[in-house]
Amino acid sequence: MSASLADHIYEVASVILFGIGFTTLLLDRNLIKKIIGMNIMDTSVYLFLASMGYISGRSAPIGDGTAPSAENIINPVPAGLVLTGIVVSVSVTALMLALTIRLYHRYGTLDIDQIVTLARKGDEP
Amino acid sequence: MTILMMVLTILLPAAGALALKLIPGLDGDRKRLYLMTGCVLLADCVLAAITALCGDAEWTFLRLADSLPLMLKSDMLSRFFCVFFTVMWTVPVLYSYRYMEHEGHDRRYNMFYLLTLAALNALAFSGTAVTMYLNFEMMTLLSVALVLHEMTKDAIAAGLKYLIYSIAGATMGLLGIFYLATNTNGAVFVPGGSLDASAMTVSPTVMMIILLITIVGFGTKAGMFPMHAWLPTAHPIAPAPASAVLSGVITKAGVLCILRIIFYVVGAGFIRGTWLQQTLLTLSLLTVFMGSMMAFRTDLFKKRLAYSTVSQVSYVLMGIFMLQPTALTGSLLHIIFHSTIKTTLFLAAGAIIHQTGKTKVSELEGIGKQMPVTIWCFTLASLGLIGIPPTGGFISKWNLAQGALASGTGIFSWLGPVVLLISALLTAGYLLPVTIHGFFPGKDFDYEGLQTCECHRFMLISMILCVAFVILGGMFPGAFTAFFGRIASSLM
Amino acid sequence: MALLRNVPFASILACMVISVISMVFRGRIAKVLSYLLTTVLLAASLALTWYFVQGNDAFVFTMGHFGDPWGNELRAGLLESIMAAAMSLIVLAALAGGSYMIRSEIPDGKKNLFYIMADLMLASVMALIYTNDLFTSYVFIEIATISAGGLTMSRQSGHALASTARYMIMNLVGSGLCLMGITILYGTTGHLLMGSLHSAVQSLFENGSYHLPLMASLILLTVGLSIKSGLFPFHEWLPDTYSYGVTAGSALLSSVISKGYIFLLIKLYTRVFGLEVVRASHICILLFAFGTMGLIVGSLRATQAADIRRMVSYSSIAQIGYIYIALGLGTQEGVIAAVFHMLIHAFGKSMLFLSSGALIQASGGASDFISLRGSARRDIPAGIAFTVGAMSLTGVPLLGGFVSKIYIAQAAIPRGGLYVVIVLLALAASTFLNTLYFLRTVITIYRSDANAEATRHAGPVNSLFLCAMVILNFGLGIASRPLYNALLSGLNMFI
Amino acid sequence: MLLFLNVLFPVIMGAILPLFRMKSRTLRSVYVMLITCMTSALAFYNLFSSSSDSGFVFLHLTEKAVCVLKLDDMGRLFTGLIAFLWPMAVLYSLEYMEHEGRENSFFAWYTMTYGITLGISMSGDLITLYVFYELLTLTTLPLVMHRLVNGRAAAGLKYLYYSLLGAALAFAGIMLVFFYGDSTSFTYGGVLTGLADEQKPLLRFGYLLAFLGMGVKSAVFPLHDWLPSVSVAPTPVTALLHAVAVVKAGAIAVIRVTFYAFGPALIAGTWAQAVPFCLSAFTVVFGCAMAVKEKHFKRRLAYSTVSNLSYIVMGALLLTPEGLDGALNHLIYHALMKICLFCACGAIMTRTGREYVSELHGLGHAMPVTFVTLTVAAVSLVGIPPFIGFISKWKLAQAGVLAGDFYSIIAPAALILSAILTAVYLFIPVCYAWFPAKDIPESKPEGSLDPTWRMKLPLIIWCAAILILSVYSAPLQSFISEIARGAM
Repeated sequence: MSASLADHIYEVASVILFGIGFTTLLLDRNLIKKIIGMNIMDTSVYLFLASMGYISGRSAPIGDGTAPSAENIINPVPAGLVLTGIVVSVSVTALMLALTIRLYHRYGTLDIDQIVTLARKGDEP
Repeated sequence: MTILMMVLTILLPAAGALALKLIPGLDGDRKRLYLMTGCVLLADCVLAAITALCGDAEWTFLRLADSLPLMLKSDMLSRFFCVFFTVMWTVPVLYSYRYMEHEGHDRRYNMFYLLTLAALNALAFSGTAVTMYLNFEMMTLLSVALVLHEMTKDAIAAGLKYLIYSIAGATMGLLGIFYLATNTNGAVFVPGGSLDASAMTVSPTVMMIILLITIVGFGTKAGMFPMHAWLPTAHPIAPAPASAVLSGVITKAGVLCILRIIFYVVGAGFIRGTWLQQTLLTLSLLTVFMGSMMAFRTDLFKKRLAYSTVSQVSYVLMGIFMLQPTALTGSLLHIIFHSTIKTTLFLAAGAIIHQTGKTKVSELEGIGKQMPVTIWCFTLASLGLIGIPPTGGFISKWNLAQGALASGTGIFSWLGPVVLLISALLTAGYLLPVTIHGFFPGKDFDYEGLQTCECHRFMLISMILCVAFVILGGMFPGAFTAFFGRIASSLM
Repeated sequence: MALLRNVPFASILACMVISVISMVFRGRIAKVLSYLLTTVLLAASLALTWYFVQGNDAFVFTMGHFGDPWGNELRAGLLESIMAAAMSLIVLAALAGGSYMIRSEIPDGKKNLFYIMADLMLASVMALIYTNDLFTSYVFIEIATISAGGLTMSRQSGHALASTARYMIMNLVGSGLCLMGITILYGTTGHLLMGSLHSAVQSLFENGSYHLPLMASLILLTVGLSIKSGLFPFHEWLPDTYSYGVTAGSALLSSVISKGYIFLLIKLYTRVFGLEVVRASHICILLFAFGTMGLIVGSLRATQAADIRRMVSYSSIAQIGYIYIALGLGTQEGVIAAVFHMLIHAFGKSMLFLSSGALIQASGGASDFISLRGSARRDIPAGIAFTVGAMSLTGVPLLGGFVSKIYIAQAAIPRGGLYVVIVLLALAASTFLNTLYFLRTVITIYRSDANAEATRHAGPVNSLFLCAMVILNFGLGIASRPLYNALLSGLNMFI
Repeated sequence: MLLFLNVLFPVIMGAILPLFRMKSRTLRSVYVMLITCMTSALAFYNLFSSSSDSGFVFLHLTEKAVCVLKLDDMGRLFTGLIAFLWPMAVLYSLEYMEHEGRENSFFAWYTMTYGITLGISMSGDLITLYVFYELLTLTTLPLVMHRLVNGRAAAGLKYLYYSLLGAALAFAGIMLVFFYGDSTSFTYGGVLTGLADEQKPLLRFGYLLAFLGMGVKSAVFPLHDWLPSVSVAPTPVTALLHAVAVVKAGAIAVIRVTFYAFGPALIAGTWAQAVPFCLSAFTVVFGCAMAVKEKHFKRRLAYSTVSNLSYIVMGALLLTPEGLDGALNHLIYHALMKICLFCACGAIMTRTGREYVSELHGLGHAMPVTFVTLTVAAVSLVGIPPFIGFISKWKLAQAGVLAGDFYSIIAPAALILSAILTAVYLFIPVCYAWFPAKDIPESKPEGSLDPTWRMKLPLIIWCAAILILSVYSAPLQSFISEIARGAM
């Protein structure tokens, strides 16, 4: 069992990280921490992907004119996915941060529940 | 021919009523009004007599549905009742001519008076249970107008009570008709009944329960316990002639319906010796006793008479429920005698109220000195009702007692006569005081204060006629007994 | 015809381009641009639909001409094209029908932001509809989330911002789950393209290996998407978002984006996992149960709502419940019924949001039922639209809702057993509850006036669009057969 | 085709009525009368033209759910009734509505309702029936809430809730028949032939749902409460719709569902028969009892409608041809009597403003025509022979006696009880009206208060119809019994 764990160390780690991030995003009341949690969650997934994509002893598929044979290169798709994912998560983070700043200016707190209650009290319809 | 006479007998009063409605200027002219009514009634008596002489006949005049014929039928019973109704209806007219002076609305009164007679005759001639139900309802609806004639709040309330009770009773009767019509062929009246106990859609027990409901329902009109409560309320409040016919005649309509159901649809055999017969006898005897007791305890004059009606009509019912020819004869006799007697009593009471305005028995000291003839009539009638020979009351009660003893209904065959005796005593107890105090008010009574105020002779005539009939009928009952015996034997 | 093969890609691209260039323009031009865009899109998708109705088979559009297992694909079939057409039509109607609300509700600086976000959202929805590989769908899920957030927050009120925050968070949770699901699926099969995924999943399912990861990914994807489309236990974010955002925005959210997610889910079920697998994993029973509960709970909450827009929002929870009930039957009829009801609800609900907004405007901005009295007499087209929409969702005959009720019932009965009883009773209950809140509101808005001085702001164009949608709803109710048959054949193209 | 026209014509004509914005009352009256009479004429033509036996499909809701108009004998019966009553009801309402106002919208909806009702009576399968059934609710709703005055809005809401609840329940049942039935169109004896035994419980459950659903409009006990409430509506609505059109449509629907869709074979002798039967039997008595308790005359009549409708339902639920026979008889006769009663009541309310039973003292002599008709109708409704009320009651009772099992006890008993109560709640007002008590302080009305001919004529015609049918109704009865025996 331990051996198998050792083999899949990356996967295990990523799943644990995913859990952490997920719970933070879902349960923590502080907006900033939520955002951090979201990033952790995404990153864990990227780790997962990358770890699956990597096969030891092969090289990245960087063509030097001659087409590389499929035996000694790594499937580039996961890497591509990771890159795209990072971009996406960055943009989402940006949006969330902007929103957070706006909310902080308006209500002077980062506690989402407080914010909601304040908004419920309703400064305007 | 017979059919024509039959229809005419029914329609003539109706036509008369229509005439009263249409002919202008009758309101002012009471003489003409009553003259017309009287003539119509006399003519109807003649017609009834002729019909009675004709033979049997039947005529389906309307089919509401295939299973729903409306039929007129003339047989012995119907002829008897037709004559009985018509005659008894004619007698009080003269009386009411005088009596109704202080009541007013004569035209309406006479109209409904005639219409009710039409309904009664139709009832007498009904050939099927449904037709009977129809005419029964009609009779109820029309006679309400007689009850609430005074139009005071109480009168209207009493009228409504009468209406609701009667319709409830009739509808209970209808329940039975539903079942009987399916189990016999359309509940057409045939002497001896046509219910085949072996082939019924419901079990005999259920059928008996339903019959009980039915008979109690029609018994309502006859003031039979437990549906009697309307009678003491409704009869006294009506004007005297009306209450005379109400308790003298219309109660007998209920009796007629019960006769028809028991002897012409179901058949005596189905009921004889069952718990149903015992229940019915119990009810009727209970009513006899209770009626007399209540009458004894009531001081209000007309109400006392009404209670006495409750008791007396149940004599008739008891005779019927004995399911025995002699008893049945007795009942039929008691029908005519009670109705003549009760008419007299009510008319007398009415006369007293009309002349002196006294309504309580306890106020009647010395009334005999004031209105001797009236009180004499009253006294003779009372003797008749108590059943002292040679009055008719004795004849009927004698037959009833004989029948009861011969009926073989176990305990009832002797309990019946006993109750009859007790109630006869009670009757004496609640009727004779009027006479006694009327003639012998006691020595400390100031005879000077009285001035004689005998009522008008027209009113007297009606009473005297009845009393005469009671006495003579009591002396020479042969014809009646024979006739009723024929009817009775044809049914069992 | 070769030209039409570019429509899927072109439409997505066009949306993104337009959204990018609208940034430099001011609100008015951005508005014109997005009108233009949606109209063109509508035309194109209709053309595509026509192309498929001709009997042509579905086709796949590979981007960058990388073959399997690399590259990513778009796929267009009858179902997709119909959805695309419907969605772009709704967007057009929402933008044009709600333009005056956008004018009044959004501060001047931000108007173009709204239109940008609308275009972006259209792009993402198109992508969700057309996509044929999981990763594209993930990317566009995120983009949809962003654009939805933008749409909501472009109304700068505190309510709007707060609800946006909650919305974003819940949706991020959802998309995180989706991503994990996709990753696991990729890890087990090594494919991302739906076509090859399907075969891989089938083989895995048959030889029973990797059963756990397969189920895990299925569940993760389902839960993630149902969170994002506001299924019952995860619906808490929905009412605030829908009722505090821009009116037109909520129309778009409720009837376009959520439908996009659901459509993706359907696509996953049918094209990737296959209905047998879904039925075998008992996830669909879960969906059925949640759908039923959502139906009841949503309706009940709607009856308690004191404000017309909240009421309409809650009712969309109930309607989403309908869709998931149909989906949860896990049969082909069920899926078709779900798609059909998706369309019905999309049209009805967008109309309801728009008309309720108009009614609110017509009663001086107050949205409580007392001040709404007589508003239908003040703004007659909006009144009619609201009435029709309400009746349609209540399921009055001759309107779309009734037909979809029939389809759902007909789909449920063959499943037999408890399914039938539950579905029939649930339908009955929801019909009654819908009457309780929708038709009561209808009567309220026709009552004799409370505040007569308030006047309507809607222009003729808005009313025109409302009336157009009314007619559309009647059309769906009376002549739904062609649409249904089209959906049927489209679904057959799927599998 | 003609059938569809017959349905569509009044709907369209009614819908466009407000567009004219008619100012002059006479013009509108002529218009409405014209439309109504033309529709009735067309209806009568369809009645006797054999071409209408073949169905006419006018709408495909789904591939399987088609809306078809077809006129079988059952439909003929109801169509005839409606087409006979409607024009006179309109004539009546022309005068009545003068003091109500907003006549444009009123007559618009009134005319549209005519079309919808015809649609119900002409519908050839369950879906169509259901469609028109719901439309009927929606078109009558504005009539009930006319001008939204004195609590009509609340009454309307109640009506709406009950009706749509019913529709929702019925939908479930209909869907089941629709799926398992071998054809959707009405066939005497039901379409559920060849049903596996394990499916039967489900279908019976479905029948119960459908019965309750349709039972709402025919005001069966737990779902009856809307009917008395909507009596706040203008009298023409109460008289025509809630004594005849709507409620009878409900009764027709129940009969259709029972005899023509699910079929007696499925439910006979099971709990699916017993439960609805007992409900209706209870309603028969309950309605009367409530009517006796009720002091407001119009509401009293409404309660009496509740009871009498259940006569019909109860008769149908005996599941025997005789039962159906009686039910259909009562359907026709009750329509006549009750519309007569309601319109008389409406006349009293408009002319004297008296609404309570205790206020009717002596009105009989003030408005003779009204009260003669009222009395005739009342006597007939109580079930005094030879009036028609007795005929149907008799047939129902006979059917009950023949039905066997405990039905043969309950049915007649319920009828008898309700007959007694009916006498109580109808004869008392009549007596008050004809025999005013002397010593009641209340002011006696002076002079004749009878309404004008436009209100009198319908009353007289209906009264005459009652009398004529009482003495001669053989053809009608044979026709009905043919329907009941399923002889087509």
